[in-house]
Amino acid sequence: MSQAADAHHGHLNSAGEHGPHHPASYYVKIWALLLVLLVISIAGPMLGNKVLTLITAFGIAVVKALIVAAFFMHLNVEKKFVWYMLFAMLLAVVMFFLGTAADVMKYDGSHWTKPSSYLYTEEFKKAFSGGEEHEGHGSDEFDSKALPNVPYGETESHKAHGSHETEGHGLPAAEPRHGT
Amino acid sequence: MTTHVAADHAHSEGDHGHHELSFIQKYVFSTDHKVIGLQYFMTGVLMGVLGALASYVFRMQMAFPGHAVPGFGLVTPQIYNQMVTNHGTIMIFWFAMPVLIAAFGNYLIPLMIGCDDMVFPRLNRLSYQIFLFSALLLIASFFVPNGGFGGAWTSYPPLASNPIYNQTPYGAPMWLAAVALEFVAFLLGGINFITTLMNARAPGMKMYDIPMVVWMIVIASILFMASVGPLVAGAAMLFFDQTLGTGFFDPARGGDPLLWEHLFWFFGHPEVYVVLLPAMGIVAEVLTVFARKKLFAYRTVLWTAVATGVLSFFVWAHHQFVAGIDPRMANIFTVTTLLISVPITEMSFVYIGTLYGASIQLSTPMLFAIAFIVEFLIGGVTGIFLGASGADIYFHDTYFVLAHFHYTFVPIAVIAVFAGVYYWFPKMFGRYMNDTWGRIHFWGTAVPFNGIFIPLFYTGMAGDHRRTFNHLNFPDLARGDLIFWREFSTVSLLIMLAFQVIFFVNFFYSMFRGKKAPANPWNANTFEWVAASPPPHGNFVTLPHCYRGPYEYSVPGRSSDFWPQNEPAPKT
Amino acid sequence: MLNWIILEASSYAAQIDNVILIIALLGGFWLFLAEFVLFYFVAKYRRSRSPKALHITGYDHEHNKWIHWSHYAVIACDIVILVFAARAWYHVKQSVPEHIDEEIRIVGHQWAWEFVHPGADGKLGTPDDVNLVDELHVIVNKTYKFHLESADVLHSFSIPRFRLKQDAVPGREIDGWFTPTVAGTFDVPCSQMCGLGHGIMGGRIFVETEDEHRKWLESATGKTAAIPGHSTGKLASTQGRN
Amino acid sequence: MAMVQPIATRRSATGIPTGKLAMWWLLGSEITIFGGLLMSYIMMRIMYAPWAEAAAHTNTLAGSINTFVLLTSSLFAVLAHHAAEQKNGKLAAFYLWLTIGGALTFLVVKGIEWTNEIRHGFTITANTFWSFYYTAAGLHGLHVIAGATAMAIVSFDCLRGKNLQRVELVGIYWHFVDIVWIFLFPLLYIAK
Repeated sequence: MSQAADAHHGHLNSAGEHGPHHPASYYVKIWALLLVLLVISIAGPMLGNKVLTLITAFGIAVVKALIVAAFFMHLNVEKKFVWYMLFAMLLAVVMFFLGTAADVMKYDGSHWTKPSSYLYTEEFKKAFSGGEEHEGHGSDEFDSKALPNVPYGETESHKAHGSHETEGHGLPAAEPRHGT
Repeated sequence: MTTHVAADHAHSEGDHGHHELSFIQKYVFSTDHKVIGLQYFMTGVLMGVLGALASYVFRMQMAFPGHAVPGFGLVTPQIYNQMVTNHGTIMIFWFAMPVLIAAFGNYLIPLMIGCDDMVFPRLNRLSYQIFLFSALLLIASFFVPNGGFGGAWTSYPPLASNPIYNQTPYGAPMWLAAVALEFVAFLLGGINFITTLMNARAPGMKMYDIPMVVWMIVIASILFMASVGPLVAGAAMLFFDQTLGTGFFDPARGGDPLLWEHLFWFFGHPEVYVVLLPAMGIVAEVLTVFARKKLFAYRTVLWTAVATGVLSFFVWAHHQFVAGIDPRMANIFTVTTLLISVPITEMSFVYIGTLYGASIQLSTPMLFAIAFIVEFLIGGVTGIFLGASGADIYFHDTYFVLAHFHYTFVPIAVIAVFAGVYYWFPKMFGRYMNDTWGRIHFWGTAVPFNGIFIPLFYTGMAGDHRRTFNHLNFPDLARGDLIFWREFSTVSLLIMLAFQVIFFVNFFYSMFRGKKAPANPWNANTFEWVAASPPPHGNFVTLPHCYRGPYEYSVPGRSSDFWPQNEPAPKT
Repeated sequence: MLNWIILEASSYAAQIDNVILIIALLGGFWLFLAEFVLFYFVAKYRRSRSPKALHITGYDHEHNKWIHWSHYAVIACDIVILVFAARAWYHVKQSVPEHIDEEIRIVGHQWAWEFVHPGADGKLGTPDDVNLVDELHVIVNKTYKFHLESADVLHSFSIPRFRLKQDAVPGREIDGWFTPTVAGTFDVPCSQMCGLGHGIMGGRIFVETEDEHRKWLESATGKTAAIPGHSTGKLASTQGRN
Repeated sequence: MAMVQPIATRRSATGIPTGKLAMWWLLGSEITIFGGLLMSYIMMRIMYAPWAEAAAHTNTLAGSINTFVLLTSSLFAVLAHHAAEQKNGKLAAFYLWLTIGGALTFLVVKGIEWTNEIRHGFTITANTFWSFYYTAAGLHGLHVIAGATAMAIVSFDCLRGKNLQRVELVGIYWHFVDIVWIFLFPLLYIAK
């Protein structure tokens, strides 16, 4: 009843009002379990198996997160509503992923391709196969002072950046994979 | 039960002793929810006036291109874009949201659920201060070199992300920072609203006893919270693109402009319902009081609102049908979009059903409430054209879209707000607003409003596309009938704006000189009318106890036609 | 349906207009019904005529049915609309006709359209391509497939008289098609905010008969407008700062 | 400005104390913020397989140390809560300071790691992988700083035996920061 619930919550009775009281050692044990999981997740990729890496890395991340949420955040003794709320928020994010992935996560689709993504991938590979210097991409220097303060008219024509667009990046002349 | 009330009472006496506060403490740094609500209201309305002035400038340019706008001067493309962009941004983020959610929410939630303040008064004040700062930041962005941002309120990259393209190296990041700060303010405010409703309800107030406007504001806050997160992250990404030169949205560096469109509209569509629901709530209150009738199927209204909110997370890509998304996805989003018409239709029918067998008094707030339903129905039906993928190919980014969403947003943010202001004014200031001038203001608002946007449906169908500086640059659009209707629309806007002067005069005059109002001038049921008008700090002398739902009007067998929520049932 | 406001000049314009007509009829019917009932109630239940209101919860079946049948009516209407809309969508956006007469390339720039015509050999990417700014020449009743790109920011390729609209997204190449059915000269505005010159960015499409087109092609060949950095599908935007 | 708590704050119709309820909603909104960013990252990470080469340059050792540090500081946070439940304000403050120590260690390790990476040319603009790397870790780092600040404020109240229920609130927030890192760690460091 809300009448009963309206009784004044003092300053202190809110902390630890519900849920079992565990000795401190209980939390240390959970912490030890988390550390074991951490070691597994670091060791997993060393085996070199891709599927195993995914399982050890992300499966264990989920397990770790759930353990922290349940036992450290005390969601195990919290009202069920809180689980539902947090889970609903996660669902919203997953919904975002599902609606967006069809466009953002793919190189091509029904009647569209991303030529620049092919190019980007090619270039990226090249930059990393070319040794440790990372000339291609690592060399961009951040130069925010060079922000243009051009009056209307100077960049009005696309000539200005149209021409340096091809040189500036040293793009390979290779035609990307798309039909003409 | 009574002991609790007494205990509450004792506390309120002890807590809020009558020590004098200075003006600054009382009105600038107050933590009182009513003062903060009014601060939000005034700031929001001021920003709304700014947005309306922007619309005056660009509507004049649309109708009379090339002529200097009286009182402003010649409109260049840069000024035009800046005006259009900031009109949209201001009206949604700095007018509709603060007034509908923050102002009414702050003012009404504690009063209507029968407690003395929001649960976190200082968080509340912080939220307003962040909001105020964001508004000032936005205004400041007009005055930096190269002017304010002009890339439309959707701020699609790469136009928004690269100063080479948008020509506003300072205006664009400032605009973005202002919007992001505004989100933070509303996140804080939203947490406060939600927690207040969940925890601080009057004893006895159960789920279905909560006034609809409170429900709607809280549901809207939850929607906002769940949808805005990705955009906050996206704003950080875009901000880095603008200022540091990262490539999140730059295709040449692996980014994707469509990612921003998704981030934006994933928020942008629920945002429509974030502002719609509070307006629906205000109308529910006004409608029931002046129809002296119980809200038809309270639970249906509540659950259709929830259903609308949930569905709104599945429909966002209908804003992007022709924006380059995979055409197969458009089919899914058409289905979900059309589905959302089910709860919205049901909600509208419930409101109309409430009037069945009623006893309607056409006071000023009631006129606005009815006008809301009338106009919003048009806005809702024209939305189907845009949600249906096939028709949207043509209508996308035309004036038809513009007319459609103004037919939803103007009823929401203007007409429903006026209904709420005329209705709660006696509570806020203890005086009535002048009813005659209110009626004149009503007709001067509701009629010219149609004059503005019905012609725009027509020009949109004829191919006028949005955000165009001068349609005469396009030979096909330099047609006599289109030119006439553009001018007609602008003239209607001028008339509508002129009539708003009446409102402001009436508002400020009545604030000081209006007829004194009693605590419950409309014979309404909800808790806010139990408190004195205007309510003192701490709201209630005795914190009320809730015995019944908020809409028990004209209950058979009672002599009076209303039955306040705090009145105990007679002993049988 | 919109022919009286704006000409239907492509093969699928009438289909899209039909979708609009269907929605207008179905939506319009319910809109007028709802508005009529609303005004009727407001008139009938004025306080002067109806001093005492009824007390209706709205939960009993007798009253509830008036609300709940709307579910079925709305869903039925939605399905009809969906069928028409999805068919039009599939026809225009998801499929390309088997027989394509010519392919063209369209590149959006700040603030002009670049139209690459295939020239006499009918193939893109050959030296005789005719490359024009803001001018697109097509033959009436031929089917064209276009490859749409953008060199800098988002643009939207829109021919209102064809009921055609497609955003040009930097980094993407988006395909589409159209078949003009009426000869004439029409606007090709950009309908997506693209910066300062958005309001002046508009090309013209010249829908010609075969004879006219041949004459134009002869006069235009070799006079290709030089558009620096014009895209041949290589790459759209780069951040100018790098 | 001294302010008296309104009655509203002390009501609890749900049975969840108001502060805690607000904290859950705050975390709900944080989930969508981090969720949006990480989903964007995951989409691109899956699409661009070669990003693995860039990810190979992240410092797994630093990441592992930081995971260990955060997990341990979470333990201290929960022990602080435990102490607060026993109304032992001094002990709670002690554990909170240990937690803050964890936060500072985390930031120091992060600082060393970033310095090293930037010296090798992996700046935020180097490429979009690194943009995501710095943005996600930076946003998380801001939360670490915010959490540490909040804990410092609460710890002073604890010493005076005031507002002990807030230990649990900052604790919950801190565990959330920990959980975010638990996901960032495999996403940015391990998956290669």
